[in-house]
Amino acid sequence: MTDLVWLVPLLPLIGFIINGLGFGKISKNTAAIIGCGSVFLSLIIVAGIFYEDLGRGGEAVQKTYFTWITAGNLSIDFSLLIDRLSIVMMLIVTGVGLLIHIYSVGYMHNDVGFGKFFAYMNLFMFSMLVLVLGANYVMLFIGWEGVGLCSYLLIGFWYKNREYTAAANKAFIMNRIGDLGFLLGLFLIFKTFGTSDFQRVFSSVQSFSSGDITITLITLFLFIGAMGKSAQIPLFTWLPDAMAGPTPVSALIHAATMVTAGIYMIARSNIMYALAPSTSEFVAVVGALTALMAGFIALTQTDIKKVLAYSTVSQLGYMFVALGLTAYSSAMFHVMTHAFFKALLFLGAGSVIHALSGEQNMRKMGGLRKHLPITFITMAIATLAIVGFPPFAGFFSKDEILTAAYSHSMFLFVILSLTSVLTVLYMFRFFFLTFFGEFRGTKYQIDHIHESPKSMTLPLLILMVLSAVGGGLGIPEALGGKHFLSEYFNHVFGGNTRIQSHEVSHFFEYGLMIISMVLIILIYQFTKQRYDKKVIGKSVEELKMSLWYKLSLNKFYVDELYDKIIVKPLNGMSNFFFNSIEKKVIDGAVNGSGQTVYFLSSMLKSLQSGNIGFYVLMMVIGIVAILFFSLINTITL
Amino acid sequence: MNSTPIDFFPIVIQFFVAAGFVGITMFATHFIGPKLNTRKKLKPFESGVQSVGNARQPFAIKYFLTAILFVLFDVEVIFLYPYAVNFLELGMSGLITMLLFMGLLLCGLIYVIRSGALDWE
Amino acid sequence: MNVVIALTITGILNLFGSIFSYRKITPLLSIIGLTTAIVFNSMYWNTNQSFFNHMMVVDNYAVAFGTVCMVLAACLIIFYNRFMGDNDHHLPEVLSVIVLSVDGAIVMVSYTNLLMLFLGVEILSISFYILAGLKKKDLGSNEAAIKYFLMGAFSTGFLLLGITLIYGATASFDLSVISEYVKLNSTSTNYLLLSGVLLILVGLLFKVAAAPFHFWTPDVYQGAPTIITAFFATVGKIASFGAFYRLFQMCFSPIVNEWSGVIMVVAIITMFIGNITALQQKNLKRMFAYSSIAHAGYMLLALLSHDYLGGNAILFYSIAYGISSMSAFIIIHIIQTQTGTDEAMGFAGLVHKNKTLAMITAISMLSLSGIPLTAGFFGKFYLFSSAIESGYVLLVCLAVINSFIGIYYYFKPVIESYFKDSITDDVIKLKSVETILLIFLSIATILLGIFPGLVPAI
Amino acid sequence: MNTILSIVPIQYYIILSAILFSIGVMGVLTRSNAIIIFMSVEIMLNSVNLLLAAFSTYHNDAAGQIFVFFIMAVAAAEVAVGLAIIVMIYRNINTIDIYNLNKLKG
Repeated sequence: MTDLVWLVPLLPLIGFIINGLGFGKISKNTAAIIGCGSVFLSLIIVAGIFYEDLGRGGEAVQKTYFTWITAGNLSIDFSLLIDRLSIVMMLIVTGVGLLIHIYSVGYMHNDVGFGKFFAYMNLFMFSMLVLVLGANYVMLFIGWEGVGLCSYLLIGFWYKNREYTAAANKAFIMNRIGDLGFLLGLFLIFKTFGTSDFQRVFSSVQSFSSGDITITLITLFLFIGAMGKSAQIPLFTWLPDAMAGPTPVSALIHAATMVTAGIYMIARSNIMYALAPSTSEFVAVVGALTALMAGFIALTQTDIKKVLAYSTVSQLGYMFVALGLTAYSSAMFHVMTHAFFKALLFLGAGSVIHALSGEQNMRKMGGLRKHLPITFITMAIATLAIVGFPPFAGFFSKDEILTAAYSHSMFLFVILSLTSVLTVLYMFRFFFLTFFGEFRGTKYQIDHIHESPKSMTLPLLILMVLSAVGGGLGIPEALGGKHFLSEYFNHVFGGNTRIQSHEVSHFFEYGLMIISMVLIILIYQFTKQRYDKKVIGKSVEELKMSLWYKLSLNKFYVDELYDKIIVKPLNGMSNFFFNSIEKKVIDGAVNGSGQTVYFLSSMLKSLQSGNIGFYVLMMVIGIVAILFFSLINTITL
Repeated sequence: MNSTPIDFFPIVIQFFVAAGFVGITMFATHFIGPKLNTRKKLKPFESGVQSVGNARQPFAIKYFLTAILFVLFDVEVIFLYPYAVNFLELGMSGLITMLLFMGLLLCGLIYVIRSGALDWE
Repeated sequence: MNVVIALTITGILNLFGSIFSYRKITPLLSIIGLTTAIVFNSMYWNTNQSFFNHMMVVDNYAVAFGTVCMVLAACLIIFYNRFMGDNDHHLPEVLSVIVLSVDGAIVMVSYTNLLMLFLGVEILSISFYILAGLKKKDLGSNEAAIKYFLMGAFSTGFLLLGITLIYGATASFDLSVISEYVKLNSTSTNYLLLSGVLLILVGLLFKVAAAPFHFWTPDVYQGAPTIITAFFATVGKIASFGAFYRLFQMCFSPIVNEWSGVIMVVAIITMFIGNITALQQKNLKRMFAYSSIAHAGYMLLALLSHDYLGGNAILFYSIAYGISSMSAFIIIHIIQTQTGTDEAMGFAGLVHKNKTLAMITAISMLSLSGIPLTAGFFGKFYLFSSAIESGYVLLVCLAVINSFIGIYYYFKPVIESYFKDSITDDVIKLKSVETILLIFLSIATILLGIFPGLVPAI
Repeated sequence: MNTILSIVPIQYYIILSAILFSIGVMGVLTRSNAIIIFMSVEIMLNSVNLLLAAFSTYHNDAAGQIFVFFIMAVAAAEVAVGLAIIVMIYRNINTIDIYNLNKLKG
């Protein structure tokens, strides 16, 4: 099967070509079969590769097909690298991708652009697989740009209005800034190592000393690329806007796969990052701050997909902290579990939106657990998984990152713990607002509410199982488990001698687990009261009752106390981050730079006056300047 | 063939004579002749034909076209000079080259004639 | 050499088309002539012959650039009928001028004598002056012609003065003699030579439309008939760069330090002016004029590379840029004739009018903006890496920033054609030969984006 | 022939040509009549011709003079095209003042 690895990206590409060329000519069923089938076949091959790799013991295989580009002494091969890192990524991409493809069959069935949608999705799969399989930075970059392009196409899939243009522009500018960093890093790699091949770069980088300025620069540039793609401060604001696309797109691209490309890239370059401690430090801090800030913002969002989007940003921050702490396998572990539960959350949200004929405002939902039982159960598991309740997947991966943070720096640990609390808060808020309480939508919606078709619930159920048991791959030793994943990755990251150990006492781990469990239960109670039984508008009689009665009715004003000391400040912070930092500072900077360029543009436009006389004058001035400065230059030489 | 600045002296003299003649005649006629400015006299003289309208107007395109074509073909003649100086040394190949060159010019001429650029009416 | 002869004969035959009444077959004749010339040209591959008493040499560089120019010219002629519509009274003459201007382009990429450089530049330029003013009654076309003509003639003066000064310094017009002289005298500054080099530089910078000698470009590109603009932007620019690179790498590379600063500054200004001004353009032809200025800025980077890498890079970029702009301009014209607007909104809803056309628009825009898996990406990649190899890191950073600014405006037509509703619902119909040609150009763009090795090293 | 240069040094020719060339440039810069601009360009070309002839003598090399012939021939062609363009414009807008030609801008 390993010999067939070239088929893995090729099959979705073929799917794209057939669906793309045949759009409008082939029936929806055929398009769906081609779209899902191609990904399915890829998955089978990937599974075969996975199996063979287990038998081989994790030896990395590089398949070189042809010399792609030659320019002077620079030659870039078209080659695919199969090691355990790329295998895991391939499994995630094709596995979760297949489920989301199947889900889309149901979700998009009424859309006129059905075939086009599958064509774009397949194109995305192709680019993403090139990204993870490429054996050099150039191929990685090509996949990187490819996924960006597909994301751009898919965000705008439904939108024909001006609003889209603004969102797309923002996504565009931010990703370009990131790509700029990536490209500069790429060119620096060329200049330093004379090659972009992973294995050759990493073997020659060993001769550099730790903290070498070139390596620091390269890693910093690459990280700027990762910031853009993986939505970190200050380039994160495009991700919530990208929710304008269809929900399966949000699940696949903006939650499970594309946004983790930055994490994959840094994990891939781990040897360089371990050599650049200051960059690693920076990565960790940026990740932690992003996690915290996005967590705060998620608290007050009312759009169901926006909450999940900010949550994604926050979780990506976690992964960057892990990367910065050189806990690469923990980062990959979280990438995996996150892919499961976040895809599930998005698909579940999609199911809700689908059921409510396109409603996305959580204030207009509520009480859906009766109407959408399967969605409800799967979402419940997903929520438990993301908040880190044992024994669901998120618990183990998050726990690992927290442990790593604790062993490294108290500051990071505190921020991450705080973020965990926020995660629990906004996730339960999301959960209760959607599924509990009274239904607050329109009559029309309640009449037409329906559980989603099988093609949509099946992926939900599979993802639910994965979210529930996915953590089993990395049960910490403290619980007497065996960390399969970290052993599995030993072949990839084991060669990196600069990885710090993150050993902490088992006692601490137990404490952490217990505290987090207790906290989750407490917050569960708190949010349940707040959002589940919330009565909107109290009757006049209530006000006349005796003080004691009121006290007991209002549970001794505990709620109000909560409100004053916890909820108000939290919401205040949330609003502050959302309105001030995100809207004013970051978006302001983006818009400001755009406006500056436009201002310059109109200045330069007015220079083009249309008068030959002026043109000739400018030419002459140019000539005189050239002659003058060149001659001055020769005198001073 | 040693030449000194003094050898160019006749040229200078000739220049001054030429310039002086032009200047003197122009000024002399002005001062000598009696001045009688009538309306008729101030009109541009056009060989006895009644002058019509402003003289500063575009001339007929025929003149322009003919003049341009003349300039073009006239200038090409300068390539004959180097050939004329060296035609003995260049021999047969030179002749063929020159014939080709003239042939190309002839193509242009044929085009000009057949497209009617030189037809006066 | 056979190529020049074939093209000249084709030109003359075309010229006689209207007076000997075979005007109908002149487009066919031109295509046949160009094909013959392309075949002749490709036979010179790896032969390195010199012609006309060492006035021209046909090395691989010349063959490659010549072929690109001729192929692009052939594409243009296929579309010519559609572009000029019924107003093809002068069809044979125009085709003749086009074919003869390609002759000039061939001379420009294969000269080994400054005389031939001058002749090539002038054959190309004079033809271009005529072509710019093709629409006699159209004021825009008139204005374009006079602007191009006056400024072109002006810049020719500088080119000539430069050639003369170099002749004064080296006593020869022959590139090999000049380069020997430059090599021997590279340690001390020869002001006559240096001034000559700089003035030639100015003349050529004008031809490639680099700032601050770019002012003619937007006006001329907008005013000229669209297909002619396509010709200027592709063949004109590529041939000029062919000449530029040939001269400066063959002759003046030993004194690179004395002119590289100028190129650097000019390249930076050119890129920024081109890209930034393009952002606010409503008229698409004008936008593409600015974008072609920006492309000239990128291509200047190749001149700075110390070795043959630059030649390969500039060739690849020329091909990528040439085919993409050619299809872009052709599409603009199709849209323009259909909707009557030059602006990006003419593309609105193109995908509903003609899917193939929308697809081709997208591909050519992606390629022009340098997105991977299109030829444009590798064009930029080669250019930038050749400049990096020579140590111009900062310059490349600025170029990369610029190429990202570029993406912004290149996406305008794509967004319009895919995400907007059309004003009219008419279906755009193309002749099958035109569709095939456009598809061919797009496939070439994609193929080169996947297998850049298809372009041979020179 | 060479002796001419021993009397009038080559530098003089260079300076003369430079002055002529500059006059041409100034003409292009200051005049607004297209024909006069074009004449100024011709002055520039002719200054180059002069310099070429001088260098040709200086180096004892005929190539420079041949180059002059080519410049003259090409200039004639340029004149033909240029005047045709100017006439075309005059027919359309009745003026050849270049400052009236600024419809294309921005």
